[in-house]
Amino acid sequence: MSDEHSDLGFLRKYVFSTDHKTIGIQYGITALVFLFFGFSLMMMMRWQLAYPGSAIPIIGGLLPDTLVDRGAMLPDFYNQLGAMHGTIMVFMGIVPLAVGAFGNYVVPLQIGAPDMAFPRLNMMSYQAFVIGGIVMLASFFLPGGAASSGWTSYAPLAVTATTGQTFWLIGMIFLIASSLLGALNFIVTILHIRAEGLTFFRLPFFVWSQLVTAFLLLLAFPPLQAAAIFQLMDRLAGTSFFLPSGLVVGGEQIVAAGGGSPLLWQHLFWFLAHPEVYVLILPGMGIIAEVIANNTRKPLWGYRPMVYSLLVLGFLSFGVWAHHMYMTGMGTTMSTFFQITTMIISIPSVIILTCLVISLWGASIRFSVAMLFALAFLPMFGIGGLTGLPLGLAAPDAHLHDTYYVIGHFHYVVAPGTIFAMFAGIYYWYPKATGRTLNVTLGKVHFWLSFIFMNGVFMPMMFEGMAGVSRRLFDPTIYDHGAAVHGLTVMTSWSAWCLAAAQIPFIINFFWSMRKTERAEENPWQATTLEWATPTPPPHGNFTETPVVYRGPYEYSVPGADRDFSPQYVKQEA
Amino acid sequence: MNEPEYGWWLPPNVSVQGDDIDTMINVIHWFMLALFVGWGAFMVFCLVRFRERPGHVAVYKPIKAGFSKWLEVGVAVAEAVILAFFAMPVWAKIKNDFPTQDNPVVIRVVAEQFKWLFHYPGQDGKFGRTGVEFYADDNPAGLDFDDEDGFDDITVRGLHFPVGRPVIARLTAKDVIHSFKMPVMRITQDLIPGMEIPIWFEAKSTGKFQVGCAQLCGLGHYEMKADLIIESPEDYQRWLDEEHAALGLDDY
Amino acid sequence: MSESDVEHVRQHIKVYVTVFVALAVLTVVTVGISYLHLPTGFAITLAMVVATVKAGLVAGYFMHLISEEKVILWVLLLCAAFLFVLFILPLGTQIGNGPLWPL
Amino acid sequence: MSVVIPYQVEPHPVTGVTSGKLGIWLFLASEVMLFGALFSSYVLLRVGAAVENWPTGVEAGLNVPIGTANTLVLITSSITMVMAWASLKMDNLAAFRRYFGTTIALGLVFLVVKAFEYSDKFGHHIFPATGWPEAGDPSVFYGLYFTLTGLHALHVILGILVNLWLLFFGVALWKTDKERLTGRIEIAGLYWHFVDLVWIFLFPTLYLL
Ligand code: HEA
Ligand code: HEA
Ligand code: CUA
Ligand SMILES: [Cu+2]
Repeated sequence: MSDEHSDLGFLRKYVFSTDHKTIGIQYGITALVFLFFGFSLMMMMRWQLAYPGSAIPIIGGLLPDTLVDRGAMLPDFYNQLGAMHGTIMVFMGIVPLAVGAFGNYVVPLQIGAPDMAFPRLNMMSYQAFVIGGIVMLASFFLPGGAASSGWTSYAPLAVTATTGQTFWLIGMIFLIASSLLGALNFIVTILHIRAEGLTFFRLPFFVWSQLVTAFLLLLAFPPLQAAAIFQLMDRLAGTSFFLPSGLVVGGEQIVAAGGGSPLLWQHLFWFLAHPEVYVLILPGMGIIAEVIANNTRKPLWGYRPMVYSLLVLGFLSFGVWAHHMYMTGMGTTMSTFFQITTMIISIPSVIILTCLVISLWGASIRFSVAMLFALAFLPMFGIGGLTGLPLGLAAPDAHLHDTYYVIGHFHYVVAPGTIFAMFAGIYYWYPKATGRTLNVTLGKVHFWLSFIFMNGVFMPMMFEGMAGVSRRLFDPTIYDHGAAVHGLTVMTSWSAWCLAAAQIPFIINFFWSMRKTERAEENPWQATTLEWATPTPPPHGNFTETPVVYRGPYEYSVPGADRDFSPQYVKQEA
Repeated sequence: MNEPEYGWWLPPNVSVQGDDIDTMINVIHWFMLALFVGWGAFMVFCLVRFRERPGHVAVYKPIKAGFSKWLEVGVAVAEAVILAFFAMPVWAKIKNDFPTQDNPVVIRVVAEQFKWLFHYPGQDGKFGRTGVEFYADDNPAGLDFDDEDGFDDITVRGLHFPVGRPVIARLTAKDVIHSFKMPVMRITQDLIPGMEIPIWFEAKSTGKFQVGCAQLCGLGHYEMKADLIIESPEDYQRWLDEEHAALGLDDY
Repeated sequence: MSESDVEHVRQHIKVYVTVFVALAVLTVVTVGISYLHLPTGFAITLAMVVATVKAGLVAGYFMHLISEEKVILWVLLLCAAFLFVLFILPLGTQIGNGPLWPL
Repeated sequence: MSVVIPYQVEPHPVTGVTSGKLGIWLFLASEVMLFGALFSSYVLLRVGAAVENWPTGVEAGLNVPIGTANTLVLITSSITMVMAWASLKMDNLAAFRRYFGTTIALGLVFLVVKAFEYSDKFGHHIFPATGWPEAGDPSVFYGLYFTLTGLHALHVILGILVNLWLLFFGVALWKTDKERLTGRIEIAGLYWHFVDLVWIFLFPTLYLL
């Protein structure tokens, strides 16, 4: 079985592959490149923020006059970078990496499946993602530049913006289509193609997280699809779904039918975007759970409550979206409802995090690189999640809304949170995919530097936000309270650049380790889950013999067993 | 008027409602800190105590840990308390308890790319009729000059209001969504074209501050600020008179 | 395919035809009602009730939901729950915000 | 494909359905959310508008008899669709071809009628951007009309394309794997009925209310 694919041509093997592992790797590489690109955009913005109005070193001279003025960034360019940073990081970076790459690569292996339920659909999902990505990137080369109305694309601003916004909408429609195809594939795969004996409560937590994520994508994305279609109509066909009557832009009355509602866009957008933030974090939590179980050499503490929390989290995430809209003037009935749901939804996160922390008790903790990232994830997500609480209450939000406090809040969850989880996953599963382990020393350098500078980037933002500095400001120093905390801004910028430098060991490690001669063992981490039952790297069709599952996912240090791990797929301990 | 001092935590608060908000922000942050330190300490302890070393093995089922349930219930209860006794009443007061007595100052705030416009009703206390068709460069508020309520209306680019007297502001935007933000008043409120949203606030001390725009509204978003001048009732009256005089209405 | 299977399908076909006739009749009924110029609220409710019945017939019989396996019903139930939220809350927020265009 | 993926033809023992059927239902669930969002927006916009600014379909010049006829066309195409599937179940390929061809033809009829309605509107200078009424405060009625029916028409087009492929190429499977073809037709049918179902709501909402 294993050599059947070797006679496929290069195109069939690497470009139009239907093998979930190849697709997973394609997704992974593409997403990492996008992630790096999104970060680069942000590094340019950080220059403007730290040294407003001065020429950007090196890059400034290379950019056209429409974007920079004698090397110094123009406000419109800043807005383009900000909007595209958000969009790229969320929709083209983390989602494809967490779901497309890790989900695709690991889920079928962990459930003992030969492939996804619909391999062809899987390939189409990746292609739609690439097309969407290309459309997004192409928009930078348009006359008016890329979308510049924030990743939230609030109407009416976005409706009256330049052509970049049209590309943004078309790109989004492709990215959404890609996610929908992927999501239904995941659900069917997980429900149908589990190995014999792999009951629901024997599923690794990672698979559970992907299942819930897939449901979120499947049911939350379509409303944004609808909204994107409406906005596209507004821009191209002259309708006015989001334009009220009597708009006057730049002194000119706008020619449109009118009668629309700007708030409608926000409702549809946040109806997606709140579930979306859980899409960003749940797969990360799944990875962290795998790594923690493996490196504590004991079962996860409270596996079942964690699973239930996951389900509750997924379900409730559809009922909190308007906490992003407290300041739009909604009445107290509605804000009360959303404050209550927002407080309720924080409880399942607390339960999951608490279970993970308590899992450390009684363990024998191996500080592998993956584990370091996983351990760092816990307090980092803690900071991010806890800062969500004041935002979830309307009264404090009246001061904090749309300040750097919000930026700090969610970056703590997605950057040292999800990105660390992604790193943990890469260090953990790299040996599975390549047959080589990543270098530990380089890994530790990467971890410690990233850990320090991540905090250096995002902790100051909390204080800036507290001081009242608004986000999306091309030059915050024109406000008195912004000028007062300028020192923090400079510190953030330098940390961001150092953070970029800290990725160099990782990139070197990533490519160099692939060429190492010595191969890793089949099961280098002595793990219990099914993905380690395949040959490394797994052949087309994955398993050489049909796996059968005999026990739960994390049977480490079982009393009486002669090894400290009892794999799911081994019948009896010898 | 002293220079306001800005630092790394909350900016000075000059509003009456702001104290409640500040208390809440501080209480919640102490609560968060306590939780974080608690979890953090437990975690660090585990990392040291249960690190891998020769002779140390993991335990399959180390603890029942019923206490974690209590912890979670505790967090839930604390959140419920904050919600019921702080968040909801404070917010309801800010949103709903519009001042009816105390002779509130009523103004309109009109936002456009990238300028603020403050519209005072003038001596008669009545806003003149406004309409889209009247907008012009020298008439940014779209005032109908034929309307008899409108002839004494004042439209200015800086916000003035007196200390110790409630202000009711009616917010609207001409083009895109903006957000009316006064950090020192702990006020943020979006201005949405096609809607007129009323808010109220009251200052408890004077000073010269800034109004900012907190919602991305285009390339000039960052420079969309205005002066915020909170003055004594006398100074405010003097300013009003001056503005009236500028309209040629000095007979008041 | 076995004989009994074919017999089974034959019986189904009768049902399909009945459903088809019902759908056609209901279509005519909605149109008919609309010519009566009932009060708006009542007219909307009535039209939506009829539409829901028709949709129920299509889903139930043509799409075999009546005899469908439980998983699918669960999926649809989940979907219905979120759909409910999608419908109620923007409206509720509307009410909370007061009328949209008071200018 | 060398890798054999289970439950493509035989139903899964626990869920009782094939992967394809579960997949299409999940897809339809997401479609429900898509159209749900569109309808929800409709309600929001209509509630926000002043009553006198929102025309009924008749007032707006939509042709109710034609709309009714088109509804009947779609409903008929739905029954021919189930009949096509039932014919396969009864091992009658010729009948399947007839019914399935009719379904496609009816779909095309629906589109042609729709095209006439559109061109009639354009002829009267009514476009998506047109407000209602000409004087007074405008509403987004026509925007919704064109967007919603347009999106629905896109779904019809997609269905027709898939069905055409099945009719001319997909049937080849009949020789090798009857069950599998029957399963595919059932899936195509589920999609087609869903498109019909959407129209059942669209028609009264836009034309009658
Ligand atoms: C992955 C992403 C993610 C996650 C998980 C969350 C989680 C939460 N978010 Fe966040 N949020 C965003 C991403 C995310 N958010 C983004 C992107 C925005 C801005 C969008 C924009 O405007 O552009 C945003 C904005 C945002 C707002 C709007 C702010 C505003 O614009 O004014 C609000 C308000 O309620 C909010 C609340 C919350 C809450 C209550 C949670 C809760 O779910 C959190 C619950 C978690 C906890 C309570 C932590 C538990 C901690 C522990 C158990 C400690 C363990 C610790 C140790 C070991 C020390 N978020
Ligand atoms: C998933 C989401 C995500 C992530 C991960 C990040 C990551 C980062 N973000 Fe971003 N950000 C957003 C989502 C995200 N952001 C959103 C939604 C906004 C709001 C936009 C708006 O206003 O509309 C925003 C806004 C935003 C702002 C505010 C701008 C403003 O308001 O004006 C700032 C400011 O500093 C910022 C900074 C950063 C930094 C320094 C990182 C760093 O943490 C980046 C870290 C990245 C890496 C470490 C890259 C790792 C990759 C590699 C090393 C590649 C290796 C490659 C191979 C092996 C091939 N972000
Ligand atoms: Cu006005 Cu930002
Ligand atoms: Cu949210």
